[in-house]
Amino acid sequence: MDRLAFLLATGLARGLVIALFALSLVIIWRAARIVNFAQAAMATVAVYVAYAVVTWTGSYWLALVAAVVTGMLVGFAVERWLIRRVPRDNPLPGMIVAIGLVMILHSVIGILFGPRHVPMRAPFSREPLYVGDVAVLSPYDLFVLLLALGIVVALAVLFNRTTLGLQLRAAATAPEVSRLLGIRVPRMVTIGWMLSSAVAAVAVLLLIPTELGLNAHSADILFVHAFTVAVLGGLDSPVGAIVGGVAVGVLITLVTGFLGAGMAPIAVLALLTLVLLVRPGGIFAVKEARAA
Amino acid sequence: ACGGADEAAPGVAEDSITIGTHQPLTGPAASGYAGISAATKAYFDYLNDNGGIHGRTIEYLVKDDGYNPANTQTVVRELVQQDEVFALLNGLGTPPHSSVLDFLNQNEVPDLFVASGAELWNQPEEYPYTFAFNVDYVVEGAALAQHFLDADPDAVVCVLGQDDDFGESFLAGVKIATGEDGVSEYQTYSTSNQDVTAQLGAMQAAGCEVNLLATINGFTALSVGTAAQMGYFPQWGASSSGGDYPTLVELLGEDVAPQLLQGFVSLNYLQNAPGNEWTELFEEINAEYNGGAIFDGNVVYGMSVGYTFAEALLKAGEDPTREALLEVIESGELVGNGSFPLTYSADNHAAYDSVQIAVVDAGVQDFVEGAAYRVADGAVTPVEPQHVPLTNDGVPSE
Amino acid sequence: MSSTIPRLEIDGLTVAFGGLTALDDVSFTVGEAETVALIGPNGAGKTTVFNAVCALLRPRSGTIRINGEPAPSSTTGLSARKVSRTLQGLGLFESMSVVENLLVPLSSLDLGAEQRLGKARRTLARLGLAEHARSPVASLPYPERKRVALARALVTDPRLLLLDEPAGGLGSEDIDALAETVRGLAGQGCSVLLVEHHVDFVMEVADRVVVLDFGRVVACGTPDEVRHDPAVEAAYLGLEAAA
Amino acid sequence: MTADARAAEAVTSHGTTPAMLAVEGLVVGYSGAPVIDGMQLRLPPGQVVALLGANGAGKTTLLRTVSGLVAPRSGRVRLDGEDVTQTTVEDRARRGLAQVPEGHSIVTELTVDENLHLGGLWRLPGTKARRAAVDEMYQTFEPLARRRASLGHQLSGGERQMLALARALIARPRVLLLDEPSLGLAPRVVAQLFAILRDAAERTGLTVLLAEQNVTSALSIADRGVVVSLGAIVADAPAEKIAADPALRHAYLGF
Amino acid sequence: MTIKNLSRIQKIALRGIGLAAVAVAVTFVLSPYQNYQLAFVAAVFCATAGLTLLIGLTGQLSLGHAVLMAAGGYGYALVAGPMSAAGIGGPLPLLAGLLGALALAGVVGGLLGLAGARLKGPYLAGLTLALVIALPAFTSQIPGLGGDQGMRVPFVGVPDGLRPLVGVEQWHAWIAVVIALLAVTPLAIIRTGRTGMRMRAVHGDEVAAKLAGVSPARVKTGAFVVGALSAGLGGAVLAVLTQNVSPGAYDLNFSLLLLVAVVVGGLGSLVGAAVGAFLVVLLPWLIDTATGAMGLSTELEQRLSGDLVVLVFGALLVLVTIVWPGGLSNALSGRFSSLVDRFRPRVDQPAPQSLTER
Ligand SMILES: Nc1ncnc2c1ncn2[C@@H]1O[C@H](COP(=O)(O)OP(=O)(O)OP(=O)(O)O)[C@@H](O)[C@H]1O
Ligand SMILES: Nc1ncnc2c1ncn2[C@@H]1O[C@H](COP(=O)(O)OP(=O)(O)OP(=O)(O)O)[C@@H](O)[C@H]1O
Ligand SMILES: CC(C)C[C@H](N)C(=O)O
Ligand SMILES: [Mg+2]
Ligand SMILES: [Mg+2]
Repeated sequence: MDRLAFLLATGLARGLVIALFALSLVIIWRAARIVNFAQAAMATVAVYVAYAVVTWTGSYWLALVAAVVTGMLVGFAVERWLIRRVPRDNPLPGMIVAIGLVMILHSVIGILFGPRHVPMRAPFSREPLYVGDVAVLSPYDLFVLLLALGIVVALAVLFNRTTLGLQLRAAATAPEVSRLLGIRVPRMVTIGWMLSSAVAAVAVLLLIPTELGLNAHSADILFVHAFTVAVLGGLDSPVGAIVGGVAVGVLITLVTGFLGAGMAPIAVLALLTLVLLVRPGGIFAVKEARAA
Repeated sequence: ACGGADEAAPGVAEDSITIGTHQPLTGPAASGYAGISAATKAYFDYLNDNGGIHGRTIEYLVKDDGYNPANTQTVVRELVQQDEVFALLNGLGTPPHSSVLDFLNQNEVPDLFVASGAELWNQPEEYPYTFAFNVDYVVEGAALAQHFLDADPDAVVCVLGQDDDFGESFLAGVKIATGEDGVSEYQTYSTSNQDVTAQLGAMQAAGCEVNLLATINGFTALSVGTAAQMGYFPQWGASSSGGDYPTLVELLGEDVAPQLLQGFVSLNYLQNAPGNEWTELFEEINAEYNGGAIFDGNVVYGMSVGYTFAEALLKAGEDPTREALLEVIESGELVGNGSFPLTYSADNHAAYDSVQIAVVDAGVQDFVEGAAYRVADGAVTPVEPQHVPLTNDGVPSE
Repeated sequence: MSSTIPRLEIDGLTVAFGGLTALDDVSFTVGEAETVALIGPNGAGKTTVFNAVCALLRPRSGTIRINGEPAPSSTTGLSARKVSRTLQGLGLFESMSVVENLLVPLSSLDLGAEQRLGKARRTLARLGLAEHARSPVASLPYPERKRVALARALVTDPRLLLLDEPAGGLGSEDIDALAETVRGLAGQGCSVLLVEHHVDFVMEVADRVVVLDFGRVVACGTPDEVRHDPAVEAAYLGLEAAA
Repeated sequence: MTADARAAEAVTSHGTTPAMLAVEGLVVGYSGAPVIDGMQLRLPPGQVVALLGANGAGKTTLLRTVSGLVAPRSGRVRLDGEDVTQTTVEDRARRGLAQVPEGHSIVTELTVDENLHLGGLWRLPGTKARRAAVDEMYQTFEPLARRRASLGHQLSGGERQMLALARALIARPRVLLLDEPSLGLAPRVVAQLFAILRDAAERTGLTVLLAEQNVTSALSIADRGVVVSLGAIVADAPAEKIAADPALRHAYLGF
Repeated sequence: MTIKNLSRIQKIALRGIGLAAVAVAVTFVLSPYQNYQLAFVAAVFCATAGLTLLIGLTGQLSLGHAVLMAAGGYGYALVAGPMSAAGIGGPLPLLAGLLGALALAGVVGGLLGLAGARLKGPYLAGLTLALVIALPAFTSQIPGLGGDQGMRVPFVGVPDGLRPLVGVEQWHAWIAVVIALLAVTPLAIIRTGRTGMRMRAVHGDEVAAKLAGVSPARVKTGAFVVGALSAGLGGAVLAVLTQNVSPGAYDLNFSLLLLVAVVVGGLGSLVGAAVGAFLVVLLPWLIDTATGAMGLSTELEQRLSGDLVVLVFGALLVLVTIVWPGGLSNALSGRFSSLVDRFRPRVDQPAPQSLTER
């Protein structure tokens, strides 16, 4: 029982980071209708900057700010200089350019910084707090939890309660109509990219202390899990990203704990298959478009 | 298959000899092992500057395979068929190298000093051209477990292993020492999932006191770090592949590593202790020929591989052929530069069967006096290390 | 109508989307070689009737019979039953040429390649599209595209043709030509059910008109009867248009 | 100068009144020959102009050039006297130019309500004002009120068109470009829509450029008819005159 | 009988056989290593040919195509391995192994296809991505697949009679070329025929396709299955070439590389798929050779090695997508976009004898 509680808590903490990253994928889907395969690589670039900041200044908080700002800048640059040149009439070219960008970023980081992992410390203790004698979340996990929830709430408000959110969503799916309504579509798409890369950068920054360290590929698996989660929850659904993220985090942890690490990817695949068979558009999919 | 006495062997020219290797310079294993081939190359540069072997310089072609067996296939063929290397040296990794095992042996290419502790490489009957370098994982597991049991026969021993042959062989070794039921908890990790909280939680819950790690350096650091953050401080014992102190310090951070790793147990068969004459030589070569790369276990390992090859080449004679090279290795003449003399013979293609235990104390990893084990025929026996002395500044000579 | 079995028989059809009842107990028939128009205000459920007949959605209740037999449960089964339909949009295969668009429905018929090609080209010729056979559909002007959509429905020699707003967006000359084509179909024994907001066109080609409002049949009869039905005038035609 | 042309000029210039919308020497083309070749057109405030012509005559192209979706090869577009040729689509929209493009142009992934709110984003500052305008629109187009929480892609064709029109009207534009607004609409709704346009033109001075296949209905509410063929204006006269001119109708309008 | 009287299928087959004969002839002038590369290209071509149809014609983005190759490799190993072990010699293990490859790849492809029939764009991409990631887990969890080290594959030697004439690599290149011929010819036939048209129809408008009697589910599943069969054969060739099949060889990177190949070559085009296959196999080697020849410092060379190739591939992918969306095969020669295109039925040709497809 203690073991289960411990694993659940660990899974929750891990799931929140996945959820946060998945949320960044949802944002970019909502704001630009693209699956950004380069999200992890872009975020890693931002986290390298954050690493530099923490090394120079010693302040985690400055590093967090740096990650957000660089995340935005990277998002801006990629959208303005790359994605904007890609034909938008079907989703494939965008995805493919993003995949090309992953290759470019990975190799450039590899060439510049080599293959080693550089360590990054968490700003809070990762020693779990005990409830009775059951180890539950650590202060760091709580920090991740609060940050993730804060970001989720802020984004939910932004997208569903503000006119900026309305414009972002309109611009993504119907650029021409949106322009006719006075929406500066290119700006909206850029904002979407910036927001989403910033959130991704924060997610990767939160991830690194629990991993081997920072390296070009540090966030690869996070991306895979988060993409799975986004698909699981429905690419359009922030709630789906959060619920799915936590579900996948808990699933991976439980399976690793009880059945062994080797079973975890199979479990994720099985969960995904099951959900998509029942709901091809994800758990929180909006109603399917009418056929004719 | 090459010709008669006067025809030169592949890769052997008037004043140089070309050999090659496949190494993970990118991909999942690069982080841990990319430094090895650079060190080997640095050693060869040093050697070449000191006259080479029999007046020939050694050209070392390093091909990146990204730890991907398909790439290994391709680059090894390129080395053998295109670049016509004399021998393959220190091909790294069990899955990558096992994919070229048949090819190299069918083409009668010396496959020397494989960088992996799998038992596969020691099959002289089936693979006469292949020789191991690392002590195998069974030996490592058995020796480590024995060391802890010698100190406390009732210790609760657990194992955390990579979810492949590495973990399994190591576990089999541990069981030689503890008995079939002596491992209280066996957990695995997969390199694709860099979070071991669940596994360590399980070990903590099982009351593990001694955690033996069949992990690569990154996961050793991750395990020790994660456990500490969970407030869990067992004794640690790690395989040589994952117990290199400088590497762990780099991964954990210089500020906390000395505390976290105080008492950390590992083992080795090479002379990598601080202050050792080989270590000091290699440190100098590293500074001069390796761009001052971080001096860690990989450097000692890579240079030792280079030295061992140079010794073999020297002993293979003025006009080396592949046959002569194999002959000299199988003759048992090779000594190497380890804590023990090399054990190669016609029916044993393993380099070492003994290891020395090393412990970290006050930020220094050093061998423990009187703690060395030989593992053979399913039994662990204490041995005395026989450090091979440094001669002629590390340039093999007759 | 007559003693023969109707081509299409819809009985008690009810369709709901969540809380919205799009069709409520709709019943009517389309006889052999008869042209029936289905009209009604926007959102009345006309396209939904088509979707139900084409098995693109599952009705809550009611039966649909084609030639006296239950309608196929999958859309792809329609062509075997000699039913064709056009879509309210164009629904063309934009990346293909005109003739390829026609070859797609033919591809499931048990015909040789030459026969299929011949059929496609005859149909194109009939609709005055012969010269465009190899053009990419995307390059054609709107009326031609609209005709390609019609040709694609006609190429399999349907016995029942469902047309969703075939005159939408066309100029009056094209509408006249369309009316001609539709009238010709009856001559060949093809039954037509059509949805259209162009009232003059409807009055011209339809034998009978069924009027839907809020998913219910509110009127049914000859064009003249329906046109002067005050309920229809109020719900659908409006005062000016009726003039 | 023919009588027709003189009459046209009389309507066009309106003495000294500045044009609300004007195109001058407009040349537009896609890849080959120009689709619109040197067109001149002036719409005084409050005028409803029916833009007529066969399929492919260039009506849509003209409207898209005016709204900025297509860049002209040469020539100018003026909005309320100001040259807007170099400005972006969204700038023109913010200055009060609204367009309902051809074919059910709504944001299908947003709800009806959200679509309507989008319409009021620039011309109706403040959520309250927008809410009120949206509610007002629901009274005019009551089918939309029933579907207010539905996503755009669930709507029927006519409902979509209605939504696109309502959204354009909500913005209280100064100039409204309509591309075949009657497409897919029930006759009663068409009549209602045209009445609304007429009313807005008269009460608020809305200027309307209306491209239509439904020639009779369009001319019945228009002040003026403009017939285009092969990229040029071939007739420009008061609506009644065009409706009554059998030669014109036969040559260019096909009835 | 003149060329004109041949059916479309006969023409495609003849052309394929001609190309294969040329390839076989070329093996005589290539070095063993070059023959190995040629064989590798042929194997990759099997996979890219299917993938280019899948993405280009039906619009289904699969990030898991490497898994289908792996399935072929494992299918081959599971059948050929035991047969060899049982002492069965000659061509039998090879042929049976190929059947094994087809069977396993077909099953995996069928399952993926069923999923693909229900899932749209990114959702399918997500599922296939999760599948590639799970491949190593499958091989380590299912007993008998050999975990990370994978499975040994019996060596296919040169038949006794040919031994004096051809080397091992050359023999393997022959096998690869012939299998590629067998794998790709059906794809060429499908592409230009009715089925190809249906695939494009489903891609264009699913509802309209259904109304035209074409079942999107069946077409999409079918596309996955034929793509899988062809990729499976490619996997079998790789297994024969390398005498090994292991999960590490079929990772996400390799899947992405296959994607690079078809995009850069030109989606939907078989020539593009071939160009892509050449690129994917030869470019790393070219770049490696070039950097080797530049005399860079050891350190720089180490840093560049591996990464530089990825950089070039990434840049190519971006560049081609933006500058020549039709791919290299299109960009290099507009009209010549695809050799196979030339045999596409010209629908309004006066003499339709060439259209006796059945
Ligand atoms: N898939 C769906 N989900 C939700 N609502 C739907 C769906 N399909 C249709 N509806 C609703 O059902 C009603 C009837 O739609 P239908 O398309 O049949 O109308 P219609 O009579 O064809 O109208 P129009 O003349 O405007 O094309 C409309 O209110 C529409 O919004
Ligand atoms: N995007 C485009 N690219 C190339 N040519 C185009 C494009 N859009 C329109 N055309 C061509 O320009 C001409 C005018 O088209 P336009 O759509 O403006 O006509 P229209 O009067 O609106 O016709 P309709 O009544 O059918 O809507 C036509 O010949 C058309 O083929
Ligand atoms: C590189 C080696 C020293 C260890 C590695 N884990 C292997 O066996 O593959
Ligand atoms: Mg409808
Ligand atoms: Mg138009």
